[in-house]
Amino acid sequence: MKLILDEEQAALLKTARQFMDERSPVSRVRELRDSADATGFSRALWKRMAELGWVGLNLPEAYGGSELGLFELCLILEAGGRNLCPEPFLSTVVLGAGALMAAGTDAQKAAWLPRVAEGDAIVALASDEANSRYDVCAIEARAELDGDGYRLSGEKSQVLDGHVADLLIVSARTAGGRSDREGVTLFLVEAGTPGLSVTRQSRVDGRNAAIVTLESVEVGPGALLGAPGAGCALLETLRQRAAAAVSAEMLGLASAAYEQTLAYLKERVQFGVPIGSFQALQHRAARLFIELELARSSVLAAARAADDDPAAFPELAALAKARASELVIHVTNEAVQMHGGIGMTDELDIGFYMKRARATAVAFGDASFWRTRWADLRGY
Amino acid sequence: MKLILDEEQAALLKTARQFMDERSPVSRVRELRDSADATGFSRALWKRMAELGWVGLNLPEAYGGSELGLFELCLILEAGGRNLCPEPFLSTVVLGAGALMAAGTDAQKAAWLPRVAEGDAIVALASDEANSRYDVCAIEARAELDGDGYRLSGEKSQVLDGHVADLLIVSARTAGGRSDREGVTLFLVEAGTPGLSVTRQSRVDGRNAAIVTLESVEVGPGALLGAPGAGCALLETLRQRAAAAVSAEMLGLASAAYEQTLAYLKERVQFGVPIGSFQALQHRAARLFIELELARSSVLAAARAADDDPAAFPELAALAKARASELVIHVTNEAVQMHGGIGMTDELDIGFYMKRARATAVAFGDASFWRTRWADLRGY
Amino acid sequence: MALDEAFGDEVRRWLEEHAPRSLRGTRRGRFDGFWGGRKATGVDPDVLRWRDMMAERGFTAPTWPRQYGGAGLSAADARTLDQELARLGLPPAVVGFGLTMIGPTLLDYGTEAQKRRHLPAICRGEIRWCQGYSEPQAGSDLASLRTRAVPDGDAFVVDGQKVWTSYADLSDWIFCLVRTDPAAKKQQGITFLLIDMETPGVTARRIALISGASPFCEVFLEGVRVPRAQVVGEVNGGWTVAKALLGYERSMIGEAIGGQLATSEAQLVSGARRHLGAAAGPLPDPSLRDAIVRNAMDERAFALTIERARQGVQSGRAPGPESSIMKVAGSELKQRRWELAVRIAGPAGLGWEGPGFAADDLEATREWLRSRANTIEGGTSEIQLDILARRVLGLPSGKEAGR
Amino acid sequence: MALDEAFGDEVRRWLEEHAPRSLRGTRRGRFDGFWGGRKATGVDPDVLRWRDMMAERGFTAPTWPRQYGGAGLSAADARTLDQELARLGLPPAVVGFGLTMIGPTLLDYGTEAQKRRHLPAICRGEIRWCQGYSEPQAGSDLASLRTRAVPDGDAFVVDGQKVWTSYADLSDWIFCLVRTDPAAKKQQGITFLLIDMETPGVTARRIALISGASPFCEVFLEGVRVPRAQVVGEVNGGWTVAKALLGYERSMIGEAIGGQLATSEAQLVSGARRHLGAAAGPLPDPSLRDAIVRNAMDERAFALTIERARQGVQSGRAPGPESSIMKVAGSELKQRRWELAVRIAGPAGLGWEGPGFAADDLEATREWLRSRANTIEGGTSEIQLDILARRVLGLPSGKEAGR
Repeated sequence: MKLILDEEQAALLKTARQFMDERSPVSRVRELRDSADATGFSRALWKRMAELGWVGLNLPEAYGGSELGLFELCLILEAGGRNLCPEPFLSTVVLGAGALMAAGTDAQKAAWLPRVAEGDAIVALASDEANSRYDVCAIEARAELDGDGYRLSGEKSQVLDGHVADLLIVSARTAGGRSDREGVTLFLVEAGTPGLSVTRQSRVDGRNAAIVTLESVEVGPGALLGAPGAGCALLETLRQRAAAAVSAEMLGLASAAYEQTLAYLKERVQFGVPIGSFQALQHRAARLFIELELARSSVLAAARAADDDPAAFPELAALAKARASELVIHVTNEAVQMHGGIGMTDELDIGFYMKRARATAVAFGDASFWRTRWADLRGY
Repeated sequence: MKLILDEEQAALLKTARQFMDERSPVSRVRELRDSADATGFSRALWKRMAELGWVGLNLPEAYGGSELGLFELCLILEAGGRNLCPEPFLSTVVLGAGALMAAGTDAQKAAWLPRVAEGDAIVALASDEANSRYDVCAIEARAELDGDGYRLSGEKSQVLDGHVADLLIVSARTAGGRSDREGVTLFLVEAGTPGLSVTRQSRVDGRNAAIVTLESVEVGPGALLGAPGAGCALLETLRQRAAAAVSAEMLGLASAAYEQTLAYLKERVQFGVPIGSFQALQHRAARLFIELELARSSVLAAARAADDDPAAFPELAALAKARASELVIHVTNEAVQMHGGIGMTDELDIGFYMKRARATAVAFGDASFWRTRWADLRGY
Repeated sequence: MALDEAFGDEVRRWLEEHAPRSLRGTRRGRFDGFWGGRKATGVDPDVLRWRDMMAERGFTAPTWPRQYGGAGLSAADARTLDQELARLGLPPAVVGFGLTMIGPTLLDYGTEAQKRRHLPAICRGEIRWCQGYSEPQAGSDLASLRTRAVPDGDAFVVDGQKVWTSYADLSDWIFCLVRTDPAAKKQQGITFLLIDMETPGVTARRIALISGASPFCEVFLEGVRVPRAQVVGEVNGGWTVAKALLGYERSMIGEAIGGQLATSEAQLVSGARRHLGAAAGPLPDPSLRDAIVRNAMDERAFALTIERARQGVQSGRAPGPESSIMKVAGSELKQRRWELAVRIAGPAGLGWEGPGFAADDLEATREWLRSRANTIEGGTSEIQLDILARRVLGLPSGKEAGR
Repeated sequence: MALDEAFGDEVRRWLEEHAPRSLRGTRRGRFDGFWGGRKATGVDPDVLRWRDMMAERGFTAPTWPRQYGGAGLSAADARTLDQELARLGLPPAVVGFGLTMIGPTLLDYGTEAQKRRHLPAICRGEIRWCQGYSEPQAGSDLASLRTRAVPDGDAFVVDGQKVWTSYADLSDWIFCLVRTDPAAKKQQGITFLLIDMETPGVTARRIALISGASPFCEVFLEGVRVPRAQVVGEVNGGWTVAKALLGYERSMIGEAIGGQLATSEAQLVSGARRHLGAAAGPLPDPSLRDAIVRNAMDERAFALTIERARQGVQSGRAPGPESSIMKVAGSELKQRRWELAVRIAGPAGLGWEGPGFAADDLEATREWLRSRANTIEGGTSEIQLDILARRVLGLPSGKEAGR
């Protein structure tokens, strides 16, 4: 399995790093928060990313995409993670477009994917509910047959970018009870459909999320995404890809927090010497470096397997997400500690990293969840 | 709860420390091992300890004891633990005499306890089997009614001091299957009873243990210890006391290994300075010190509760054993690492501490076992 | 009947008769109470009445001498008093750094005039104190502080900046370290000063933390005139005073944490039951269950260690640099507890504010972020471990300058 | 067909036709094979035949130049060769420190005469080498070594003691660091010497470890005459040679551990099934289950990192002090693995030897004890972390002397 970048990939990563540093510094995240920006990211920047081909990276050429793999997308996400870039990659590209590609009809794909690739449509997955925790099948929202179509009722929680989504992919039960594997069905619900209401939520990482409430929302037969009752399997597939993708973001986040800390260790003087000359801090910094390198290999392997080795992908996704989740928490904890008091202030960026670290560590299953999954996959 | 020693207890501890240092240095453990001593401890020294009142410490005066508590016994065990003293406190005093006191008839007590207190009788608990792990009810040995008495068959494993025991307390099923809580019965079996055979085992810590095989061993009705079928509850009570007692031994062991390491850090010179001046080692040594102090409080509290606060004892025993078990492994690992290559050689004593640490950490339930027990006790 | 039992009986009767009913059963931690000071507003009249009756008898500082507003009690009687207060769930009548930090320091190092001026006011909660130690360039290396005090007649003129001063904006006086001899070796040119916050040139400004609003302030000192009579200890001898005070601070932090931890296991378990949807029986996530046990065991061991140290002091042992144990262990314990709380909450623990997040979870998330400072404030864990290694374990000093 | 494919096909046919059938499928780790040397006795004739046929083609040291006994293969072709050997489960034909340590060092620093004398003998496994670096007073601080070499005509006379010399008693030659200029600063008075173990004055004695018998020896050097021609590099310039060799050693240790770990997850799971009495399904002890997963994930991440580093080197990146990562992570991984193995065994893991203990458990217990040395030998973890911090992370040096 190839774990290093070829020339084109290295060039892509370089471009992405440069773009993120120039157009999306961390200060932008602070401004979005402090100005209580209604969108929470920049539509103009998203459009620009689409022009660079990043939004349609995984889509077929027929829909305006460039047919590259998750590996390439992960390079973009890693670069974005370094700067806490808030644009809707996870919601629109990984989950939204991913669901349409995996289960959409030709008509559904043709209707939405070109708009996605052009950066014009935001798609959100409205599946998790307030009590779902890490169980994708823990769904209580209901869909009742109503003539040709369905009526959807229920409440979805922390829907990523749900507040501005043009299209929501909604999960609801057509059969079974909470946590049953069978009976979950996915639906496409356009923004503005009567009965649909969206309330923005305020998260610790400042990232965009919303409560999506469905009160007898009527959808036609064309709204069905995939076979009725078979939604859980698709949700699991999506989660696995999303776990690998967010691990790449976490790798970028951890690397940047680490580099900032290393720089501070070299620069901050106490007792007449740079604090980085103290052996206890040196050893801890060295251990973080080792953890980073081990996580990097795991994330690269998972991303590669997503494209080239589907049999190995489930295990490697579990490995990447479990390691990256522990890594970001460890790195950001140490980053604050090594910065000392100043690291605790809102004035410094490190706090933003710590908060996003927590959100990503929890997203799509925490480390403990994925370790259990690994044991299941390995038969013990 | 009183967590410090009163004057008498301080004097007892001082005497015990002095005695152990003079009469039972670690070199004795090495000699016993290297000479493949058949007893594995010193009967003369045991007799001397009995004269000091340590063997009958917890027994009523009527049987030659001094009616002191587990707290006082723990002081002796801590002093012994510092020097890896191999005399049969756990088998004879805590388990053996403990079982007789808890469930013996007056006749049984009168027959054995005075001899125990005088240092003349060794008693062993022959209960665990090769597959028992940490389940005191996992017993497959069988006892069948035979006239007034019973016939015992089965195999017991790692019976502490079983190789020289004058009296064995044997568990066997009179009803139920492996791991059933009901149906285990305890019997007194004297050494030399036909059908009983004892094979000494060689353990990593050099401590004395034996396989005890019972082939249709006939015992009379007077051999029954406690009510038939009710042995598990007694075994659990004994384990709890033994866990607290061995935690005191572990505290001594950890303290001594730690002190030897601290001394080495001050004395060993590399790069022109004592290695104890390196901050990374200093911080690790300081963390060990913290762990030691936290464990010390836990062990003292458990021992005190055994005597004064039976309601609090189960939790505190769990606390003491869980903490002490992790402590001894952590301390001895660090002790070897900080000693470097020489710490790996059989020439140094540290290896003896590491091996005994492992055995004590596993004895009567490991840390994970006692954490689970804590959760059970606390209702979650 | 022994004398101390008589004291207990008398106090019990007095409290039962006079303590405000509205305050009974409201006791929480040792530091939840009336912080006092000239800027305190809107205080419940019962709280003031409680303060007055307790201060009257010297019970706000029970072990301090009577002439300075204390009750002159023995440690044993003070403990009896505290047990009787606890029995009725009564909060401390006055709390704050006056009682825990500067008061004990003045008792040891203050002039008679300083004691008479400041201690009674502290006992009555009339003056609220804050601590001016850290500076932007002087964190762990406290002795590298740069705030300068230049003699000018019978006063010093102080210029500089302090940081991490809790509630400076609500305090009346600040105790400060300042540099009076820039030529001397670091620790030797420092003086310990008491400064009235109303002196011209003193301003305080709050700092926002990663967990949101905070009580911490920056304090700017610009041409602040401070009479020489407000020096504690010797001019250029402030480091000795400062170290003694840090000892009080460390043991205070340890005890404070001990108090806060008492209910943590129950809270974590109930959080886990709520988030895992398991009303009774063993928690269905064994890994979380084990983590809760580890936390509970750590807390119990820590509480037992505080208790053991307390008994040791009572029986005549001097408290020493072992207080660093309490600081390191207690602060990390608190961090692990909140880390675990947010782990238990899972996705529900990602809220910053409503809607869609439970109040308990929102609190846990803020506390988790706030707790990251526990191992930094009051002397970082690294500094505490250095102190432990050198002063308690006797390990030789490295060649790093100044430590 | 590309050239390298042609090479692969040719090698495959050659191996399939000629490689001893008895050795096929016996491949274990990279260091399980024929260690060679004059003292090797009772060696299986097939092993010798295999050695001969491989050495004949230069395949025991495939990337070394042909004139020194190698095959002059590119890294890619060497990898192809290894893949073909792996396909048939064939062990390396010769293993040892000659191939992994002193050989590469001589290629870089040896004289032409030294290369011609020693390299072909290494390739044929005729001479077994051991390493004489550490001394009782020179562990982590290797440069403080005291073994002295005093010039005497065209030779040096060596006196001193080495320790931790693996298999010194079975080796023919030793490569040694000795002090040739006691007046110079530590690193500058050291010379790298090759010594025939049969020279009068050399004796080796085994060391017993806490895990029992060991391959480690003490080597005593008393008045040992070593010709000057056996100096590698410059007199007093041995430190440069030594550091290069330590780099080979670290990457060798990392790779060796990578190989040993491949089967660990399956072994741990089967151990847990045996000890928990759970033949199938999820392991009934969730805490052990999680620990096994952590171990397996650590190992996978480690193996992937070794593979990534290998690919980096193949694509032209120079290997650097990052090998310290492999040493630290690999050795601790191995320790955790055996720690976990004994934890799984529980009481059954307390055996030193039979009766009453299973062979697997006895092995695990010895390996657990033995593994405690992994973070000491070949440069302690502490030293590796120092190297990482300074050379890779660029953190400033502390004031400690000499590091």
